Formats: sequence, structure tokens, C-alpha cells
Amino acid sequence: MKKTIAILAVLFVSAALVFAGGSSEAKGNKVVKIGVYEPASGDNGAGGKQETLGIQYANSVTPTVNIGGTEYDVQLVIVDNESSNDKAVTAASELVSKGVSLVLGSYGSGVSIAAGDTFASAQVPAIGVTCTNPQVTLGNDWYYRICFLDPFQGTVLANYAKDAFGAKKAYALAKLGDDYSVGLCNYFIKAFESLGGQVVYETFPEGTSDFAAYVANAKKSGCDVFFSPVSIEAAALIIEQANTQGLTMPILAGDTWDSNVVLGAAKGTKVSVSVTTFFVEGSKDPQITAFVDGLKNYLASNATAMTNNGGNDEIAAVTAMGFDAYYTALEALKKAGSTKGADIQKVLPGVTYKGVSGDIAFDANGDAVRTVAYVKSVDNATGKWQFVSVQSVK
Amino acid sequence: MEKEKKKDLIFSLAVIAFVFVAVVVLENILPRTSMLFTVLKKGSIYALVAVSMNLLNGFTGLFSLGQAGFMLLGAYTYAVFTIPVSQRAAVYQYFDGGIIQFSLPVFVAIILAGLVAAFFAYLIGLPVLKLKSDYLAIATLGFAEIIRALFQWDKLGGLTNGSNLLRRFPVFKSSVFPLAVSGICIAVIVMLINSTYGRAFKAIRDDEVAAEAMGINLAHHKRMAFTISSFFAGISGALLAMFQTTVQAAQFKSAMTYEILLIVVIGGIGSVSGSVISSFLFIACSEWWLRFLDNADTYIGAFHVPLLRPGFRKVVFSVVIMAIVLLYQRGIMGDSEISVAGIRKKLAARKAAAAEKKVSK
Amino acid sequence: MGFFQTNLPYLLAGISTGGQYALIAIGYTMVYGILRLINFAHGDVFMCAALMVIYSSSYLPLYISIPIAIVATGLLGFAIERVAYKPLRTAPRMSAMISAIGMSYLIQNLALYVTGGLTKYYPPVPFISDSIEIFGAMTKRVTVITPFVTLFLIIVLVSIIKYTKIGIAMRAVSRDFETAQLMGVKINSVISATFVIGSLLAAIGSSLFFSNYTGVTPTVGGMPGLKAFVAAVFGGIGSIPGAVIGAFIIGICENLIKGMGLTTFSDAFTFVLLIVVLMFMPTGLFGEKATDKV
Amino acid sequence: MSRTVLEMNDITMQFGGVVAVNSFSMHVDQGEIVSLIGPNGAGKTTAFNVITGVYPPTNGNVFFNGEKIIENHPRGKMKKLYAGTGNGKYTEHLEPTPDMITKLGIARTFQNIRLWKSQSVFDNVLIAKHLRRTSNVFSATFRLNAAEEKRQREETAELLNILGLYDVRDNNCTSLPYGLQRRLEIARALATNPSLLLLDEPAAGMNPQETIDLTDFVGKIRDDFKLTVCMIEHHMDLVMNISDRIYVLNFGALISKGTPAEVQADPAVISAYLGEDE
Repeated sequence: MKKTIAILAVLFVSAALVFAGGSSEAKGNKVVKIGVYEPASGDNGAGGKQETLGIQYANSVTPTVNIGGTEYDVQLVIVDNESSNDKAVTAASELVSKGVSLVLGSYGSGVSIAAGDTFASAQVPAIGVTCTNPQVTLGNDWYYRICFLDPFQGTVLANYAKDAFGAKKAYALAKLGDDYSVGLCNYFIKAFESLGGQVVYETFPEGTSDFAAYVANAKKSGCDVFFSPVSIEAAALIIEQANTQGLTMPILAGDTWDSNVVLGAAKGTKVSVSVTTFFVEGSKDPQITAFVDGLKNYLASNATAMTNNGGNDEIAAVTAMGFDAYYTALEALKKAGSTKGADIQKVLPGVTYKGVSGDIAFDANGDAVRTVAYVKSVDNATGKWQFVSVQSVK
Repeated sequence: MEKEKKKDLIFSLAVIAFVFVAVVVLENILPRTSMLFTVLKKGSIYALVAVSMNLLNGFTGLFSLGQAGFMLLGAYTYAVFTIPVSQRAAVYQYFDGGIIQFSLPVFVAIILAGLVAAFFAYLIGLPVLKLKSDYLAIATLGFAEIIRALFQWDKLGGLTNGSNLLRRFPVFKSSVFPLAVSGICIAVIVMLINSTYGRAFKAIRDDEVAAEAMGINLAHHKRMAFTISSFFAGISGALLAMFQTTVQAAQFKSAMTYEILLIVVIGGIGSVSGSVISSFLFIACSEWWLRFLDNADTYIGAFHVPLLRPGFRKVVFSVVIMAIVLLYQRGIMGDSEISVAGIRKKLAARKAAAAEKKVSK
Repeated sequence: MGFFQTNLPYLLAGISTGGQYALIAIGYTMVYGILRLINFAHGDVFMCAALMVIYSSSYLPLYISIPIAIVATGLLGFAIERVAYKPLRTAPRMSAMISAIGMSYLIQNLALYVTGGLTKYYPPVPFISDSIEIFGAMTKRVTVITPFVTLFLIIVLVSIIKYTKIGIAMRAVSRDFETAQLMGVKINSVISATFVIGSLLAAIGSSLFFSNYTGVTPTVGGMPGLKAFVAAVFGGIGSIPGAVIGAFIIGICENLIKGMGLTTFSDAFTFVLLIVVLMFMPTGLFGEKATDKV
Repeated sequence: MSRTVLEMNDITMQFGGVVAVNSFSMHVDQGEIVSLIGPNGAGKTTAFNVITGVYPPTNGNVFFNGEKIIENHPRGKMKKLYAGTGNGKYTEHLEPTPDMITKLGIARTFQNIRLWKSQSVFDNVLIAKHLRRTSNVFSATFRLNAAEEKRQREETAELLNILGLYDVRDNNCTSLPYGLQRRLEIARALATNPSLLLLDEPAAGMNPQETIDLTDFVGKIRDDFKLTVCMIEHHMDLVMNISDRIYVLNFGALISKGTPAEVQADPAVISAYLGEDE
């Protein structure tokens, strides 16, 4: 009995190995592989899936690229970094071992920082899509990004809190051990305090599902705004709890909250939610309308994609960013005329692209040159985003 | 007898040398990025922590679940003391560059990592080692959780960088480094187990009352096993930090301890070689061999393989684990060891049998 | 008065989480009492119960789907015992424990696979999910209901254990496994009953917990499970009143700690409390003193 | 008049309200074989457990080779519950752990054999030698104690030889027949270099022949190892043949003491034994 099972197990594993080794190479065109380094599970799973969706949609629109005169098929290699810094390195190594030319991602700064060295030492350039923490690119010549940074976003939000809500005291809530929320809170606090405000700062441990005490703390401390740029899983629970306790102060958050999970949670409640983000639907620009319509069709025709988008066709900013990142990557490939990581890295600083989320260009540090952020708020009745204003730092 | 021992020693050294040469050769012929090396690196780190846990759970009979906490201490000690001074401002960006403004050489820091973990283990051991079986387990698990919370506390941020990542410390590139460090540490643990102290540990495991009645000071020996095990857990923590290139307290959850415990039990409680083998198998399965199961677009010919999509790998993996746990209750190795002497004996027996056959002809 | 007013929201939250922990802790403590096994998969059973409600409620009305989910969870508990623990009855204790960890791993990964890694949200349950106001503190009605439901269930459970045949058998088995077996107690059915009862209570706890905190992820059972287990140890593992009291103490303390602004330590504090109690009472508040016969 | 090795004064051992040993005093002289007898539950093993430090007594003290090693008096809750005599006579609080007692030179065997089950016969004895080590954990790990290790192994081999266990040295201890397991327990106790040996029912479960052998054996090791022996035993033949003196306990209290002949003639002893269905 045991022996048979052991033999079966061995057979299974060896079959698996053969299987894994003989991965199907597409016939015809040469293939260039782009790694998609995104979370598909864990805290940032939902956001990561939406970002991946943008990349996949872009890939379905433009599946080939001309590199140095040869037409290449673009193959996406997707790994799940599980939103966890300790899985980040092996997930990144997996991509590198599959021979990708460059990498896109990740949603969530922590995993990007954690994998930065792995990409750098393998000489695979990476383009961050929405990882906003400064540490991602700082001191890493192989990491670029197309989004704005947290010091910028934090300042924008602090200004917005003061200007729009006249806030004097803010409650800031971050998740312990999460670089994104801790970092953004930090920049927010700095900016808000320099504007003369006061901040109560708290953190919650991983795995928290009970936010009653935090909302109660915010109420008790007499704050004017509730700033919690945390993952959208926590966002939904915070909104729910805020609604239960009748929280009257507006909730402010960063780009992560630009998600239909948040819309769903806030719909039909009295909770006011405002976010800063990269992209706003509803522009008349033909490039943007083409993107919006195309993506909605894509979602309608692809049930899995629809599920990954949260079950409706509301377009998240991260999806638009993923879309832009893919084209930025193609630009880089074209410009390098090579599929070698090192060649791509050489030309990346000079790559520019006009995307649906605005013009993309890199500064000396590898960060995107972006000067504006959009502010949106939830319309509680319809459950849709309302465009509020374009903000830049004064 | 003495001669045989010498032969065994030479043979073992030869095997070890062969392994290292093979790894070096492989590193030069295979692409550096092959998952094989990821598995070798992570596997050797897990092997060390699994053996250290086996020293406690398997050889001393102390049911402790604090391993992740001690790895955390080791990883943080290593990271905090080796980040180059020039990089500290960037790493400790929210804490004005941190309070430590020097850095130690790698090897000193690795040993310090072990010592810090051992020191904390000593302190924790004073109260908790009096507890029995499951109570001890839950108390040590609790301590690991407390340590984790403490390291995320922003009041200690000048030292620990709060809940943020520590990075930019020196790391290893080649898998030879973790293999060598783990190998040395495991060798030391084996030597300890085979020494008079190791025998005393086993006596405590087999029958505490009898051990005490035969003059073995329980408190002293338990504390010793606990401290030594934590020392090596600390070192493996330092190696893990080097492997990951970043460290963060949030990852050292109790789930990590359970994972290590699984490795120990699958390998066989009370078997060092079992722990080592199962670490490599465990890491290879979870990180490498089963990855293809996550690929939703897998075709065999024109047949679209159903069920495959992200997450399926983990389902299969946990089914495999359950199967092993239920069918091989004593683990792969039970409590026996693969040893050079054992193999030689077997070979000699086979040779003798062959010779006999010839004679009978 | 001022103290009471400011701390009331935390106290309310504490009492209700305490009640929910208590319902999970009973499962731990009963299984431990009989098998001397820490059923690590229990927290995941709790999570599964919630997923079952979520998936079934998209086809069925809640008043049908919740009872169905509760019954199904009972069956799940039964199945887990049969698959993962029964074959190991005679194996060393460590093997059963590992099997429990493996089972927990398997359930979590299955949930991950089924949900695709996305958080699922518990449907709002009419009446009990509504907001109400108590002495100026806003909360959900479930917060107030929980302690009463918990107490009621515990009274029912204690009467079952005291007066029914299976209850008496359970007590016999937990006192002395071998002797009970020799006396003709059907060990397997007693153990199955224990798992079923534990899982049913966890399922009820789960519907109370998740109507309050709606997000369900594959690992969401981990922390409440661990805390409930700590509560069971705290109260003296094997003792039902101990587990309940331990759970309430932990639930209340945890929320008061958060109210004091020490949110980083809200989880860790549970363990500090545990270790302090174990130092002075090595077998918990109501645990039997184990003496090793020489 | 030979030297007193062990002396117990007013030893009372109470578990809550249950009095297991009640104000029991005894002494054992150098080179003697003293037996402790009495019906089941008389408190004999408890007395051994007090001497070896397993339980701190509720009241009383113990001297070993003229040195006070254990002393206690009713404290805390026990003050009210205390049912023995001699309260107030003892003031010190001396509560060594079993390993310290063993280190002083008292070794014991167990009523229900407690060998280290996963170990070989040889290792069972070798482990008991751990007590007399001079190496620390560092020197032992890095084999700086090779000479000591070698000596311990030789001593172990010698001991096994003397006790007739050398041929089975590599067997697992649980594979031995019952009689040999008891003998191995004695060997293990001897490995700690004791001057006083406490044997808890060494003949339990043995057939008549084995019991006779054991009689000779106990006498032999007493002479060979210059031991003093104190023993709990139910086999009256063995006890009467071998003992220099006998103490008789019933319900925790001493009911008789003296030479075998004296005890055999004591009506209190007869009624204690006949009062029982044995």
C-alpha cells in the first residue's frame, strides 16, 4: 500500500518535472517574455488582480512588438507574490529563472522593495506600476516606476484635508509592517503638521478584522478627518465599521482605495470617502475613451477578468496604470532593440510614453515625473466615483 | 574500530567535498537564476532551523513553538548591525538614520545573531521551561508573538526601524555560503547530540523523572537545549535575512513555526538527516516543482488541463503533506539516520553476500 | 461616569468578541479534554462556516443558508476527525498534532483556491447587522446579542454534558480514555459527537463574528482561532467554564488595550496575559493539576 | 557501632488532607540492608520519594552522612490542614531537587521500571554517568573530553560485565526480559556512584528462582560496591533472608521495627497483614 503510493508520488513528481521543463514554446514568431510581478492573493490580492488586468488587456490589444526589425510575440509570465515580503524573493526568482526581459509591478511597495535586489542582481529591469514608496527606486538602478511618490501624495492629501474639510486634527491609521501605509501616513503626518495640524497615529496588526476600537478611538480623540491609506480589504471593513458607529468625519485615503471594493462598501452608507489617484474615467480624450470602451468590452467578454475586477466594469486607476506600464515596457523594448535586460536598462531613462494616465517620463532616480494627482470621492447614492479636483503641491 | 572510524571520517569529508564541488560546478554551468539555487539556499536555511527545532522537540522532548521568534531575533540582529553606515539614513528614513551608527563584519554579526537569540531564549526559558508539554508550546508561541509585536513598535524604531523593512545589508550571492554555514552548524548540533549532553537530552525526552533521579539537572539541561536551539535558530534567521535581502517582523508569524514543525515531523522526529532531507524536499515542492500547477493556460496537446489556476499548487501541496502525515506517521526517516557508517556497513554486507555466492558456486 | 462613557464602546466590543471567542474555545477545550489534541484546524472550520454562508446565500435566502451552513460545518468537523485524526488514534501525540496543522493548511489553501485569493464579504443579516445606540455608543445589534446567545448555548451544552447519555460518556472518556473504552463506551461515536458539537458552536460563533466584521479571507480564522485556544489554555484546558471565562477576559482586555492606544500590542497582550497566568497557575485558571506518578 | 548513613526524622507527607506518611522516623547504618515493608498504600514509595527529593515533605528533616539535606515545616495552606506531629520542631526550608540528592550519593530504582526506552542497554548506563562529568557543554560538543568519555565508556562496560549485562549491551533496553530490566535499573543506579541505594520493589514480577538470584545479587553488590541498601519489598522470603533490619508501615505510620525475627513476631504486623485480603 505504502509502496504503491510512494511509487505513484515519485511518478507524479517526475511527471511534474518533465511537464515543467517542457513548457510550450509558441510556434512562429520569436517570443519576448514580460514578467508580471503582482499579488493575486493576500491583503493586496484584489488590487494586484486589477493591475494585472490592465496589463493583460494591453497585451490582448497589442500582442506583438517589433524589436530591432523582428516581430516578437509578447508573452506575459505572471507570478503571485502573495502580498507578502517573505514570498517576494522566491516569486521574483521564479520570474528571473523563466528568463523574462523585464518586469512590471508590483501593487504594494513592500514586495517591490523586497524583490528589488533580486531583479538588480539578475540584471532584469523592473517598472513599478503603482508602488509609491520612495524606497522602491532609491539606490536601485534597475527599478523604475510610472506613478507618483508618497511624499507627493501625502502632501497632496494633507493639503486637501485642510483645504476641503478645514481639518485641524487628523486620525491616521496604518497597518503594522506595511511599507505602503506606514510610509504614506508618515509623509501625510509631516505635511499635515507643517500646515499647523495635529495628528493621532495608530497602527493595527496583520489579520485584524475588528476595526471597532480604531473607529471609536478616532471618534474619541475628536479628529476632523480619518486618514487610512491601507489595503482595500481593510478599507471595506473600516467603512463598514464607520457606518455602524455613525462616523461623521470624512475618510481620506491614497491610490489603493480607488477600487470598486471601496465603492461597494460605501454604497448606501453615509460615510464620506475621498481618495487621491492616477486616473479619472470620463475624459473626452479619444485615447482615454478608446481605453475605457475597449476595457469594458474586454471585461464583458471575459468572465474571469470580470471577477478579477470585482464583479463589475468600474475601471480602477491601477488598471489604467497597468495598461500604461505595458506600453511603456514595449517602448523600452523597441528603443533597446534587444530583449536583454541590460540593454533595456540602458535605454529606460530616455523612454517616454503618452499614456491614458498622463505623460510618462523618468527622472534621474527612475521615478515618473508627475506633478498632479486627481481627487475623487464616492457618491454614496450611486456607488460611483465623483471627480472632485486636480491637486498639485503648492 | 578506530580505523573504521577514521575511514568513515575520510569518506564523509569526501562526500561533503563532492557536494560543494558539485554545487560550484552547477553554479557555473547552469544559469545563475535557476530555481535550483533558490531551493538550495532556502532549503539549507530551513534545514538548519528544522534541525535546531528537532534538537528541542525531537531530542529533548520539549514541545516548543517559538522558533519563528528566535529567527526574527537573529534576522534583525544581523540586519541592524550590518547595514553600512552610509545606507542607514535611507533605510531608517523615518527614524533619522537610527541610533546605531556603526556596522559589524558579516561573520561577527552572524554569530551575534545567534547569541542574541540565545540570550532571549535564556531569559524566556527561566519562567516557561517549568511548563509541561502543550502549555510550554503555547507559552513559547506566545513569546514569539510578543517579540514580533515588540519589534514592530515604533517607539523602538531607532533600533528596529519599526514595522518597516530593513535592507541594504550585505547578502550572499552563491549558494555555497548558506550551505557551508548551515552545514557547519548542523555538524555542531550533531556533535552535541552525540556527546554526553546530547545523551542526557535524550534521557530527559524518554523519561524526565528517571533522568532527574539519575542526577540530570532538568532545569539546567532544558534551558541549555532551549538556548542552544535558539542560538542556531538565530543564525538561520540571519541567513534568511541574507537570502531575502530584506527583513520585516511581520513575516515571522506562527505559521512559519508550523511550517518548520511540519518539516521536522515529515523528516522524522529525532532524525537529523530526516530534517535535512525534508527541508529540501519541502522547499523544492512549495517553491519549484509544483509551480506549474498555478498556470491556468496549460495544454497537453490541445487538451486544456482543468482545475489549474493560481492557488492549485498549494492545494496539491497540502494534500501531499496530509498523505505523508497519515501514511508515514513516523516521518520519512523515523528516528534513524543516514550515516556514512551505516551505508558502509550495508555495502560491506552486500559484498560479503556476493562473495558467499561465489564461494557456494 | 466619564471613564465608563469613554470606554463603553470598547467594553461592548470586548464582550461581543469575548462571546465569539468563547464559542470557538469550547471546541478546542472539548477536543483537548478527550483526545489531548490541539485541533489547529478549528479556526479554519470557523472560517469555512462563513464561506459556506457566503456562497450559499447567493442562491438561497439567509434564513435557509445560515442553518444549512451550520449543519454543513458540523459535518465538516465530523469529516475532519474521520480523515485526519482517527487513523492516528494510536500514533504518538505529535503525529495527531501535525495532522491538525496539515489539515489547517489544507483547508486554508482550499479556501484560497476557491476564493481566488480575494476577500469575500459576509452578507448583511437583517436585524442583527443593524446599527443601534446604547448609552450613546453606536454599535451593531449583534454585539449586544452575542453574549446572550453564547450564554444560552453554553447552558444547553452543559446540560447535554451533564444529563444526556452521550454527555456522560464524554465525561467518562475525558477522565480516563482506556477505562472508558474497557467499560464499553463507544469511543468513536463520543469523539465524533465532540467534533460535531465543537464545529456547530464554531459555526454559530462564525455567523455572529462575521455579521460584525464582514471580511472573510482564507487566513481569517487564524487569529481568532489562536486567541480562542489561548482562552481555553488560560481557563484551564479541558474545562468548559474555564474556556468561556478565559474568552471573555481576553476579548474585553484586548479591546480595552486598543482603547488605550496600545494597538500594536493588542494581539501580543493576549499572550502576555496567558504567560503571566501560566507562571502562577501552570494549568490555567480551572485546569486540573497534573501529577506525574512516580 | 557503625556510622549512620541516612536518618529521617518526623517525616510527614500530606497531599491536601490526605496523609501519605505520618511522622515517620528511621535510620540506616553504613553497610546495612534495611527493608521497608507494609501493605499496599502504606506510604513506602512516598517515603522514598521524599528522600530522593521528588516531593518536599510537609514536615520533618532528612540527614545523609550526618549532613542535613532536606527539611520543611507546614506552611501556607498546610498550616491549618497539618495532621502530623512534631509541628514547630523544624524551622529550616531545605528543598533540593532529585538530581542534587543523587549527586550527594543516593541512587534509586523505580517500582514501575523507568528505563530510557529508546536507548540501548549500554547507553542507559552510560547516561547515568553524565552526573559525574567534568566537561562542560562546549568541551563535550567539540570532543575536548575524549579522555573522560573513554573512561566513562570503560567504566560502563565494566559495570555491565559485573552485572552480567555485557552480552546484551547493544540491545534496546525494552527488548530485555523483565528480570534483566530490573537488573539494568540497578546497574544504572550504580553508575551514578552512590553510597546509598534505594530499591523500590526489586523483585516485583519475578518468579521464585529469579527472586532467589536477586537475594544473592543484592548482597553481592552491597559488598562489591561498599553500599548501604534500603529497599521496599513485598516478597517476605527475600526480605527476611536479606535484611539486617525492617521497618513496617501501615496507613503511613510506623507500626513496627527491628530485626526480621522481631518484626515477624510482632502482633501489630500480623494483624496489619491479616487485616488485608492477601
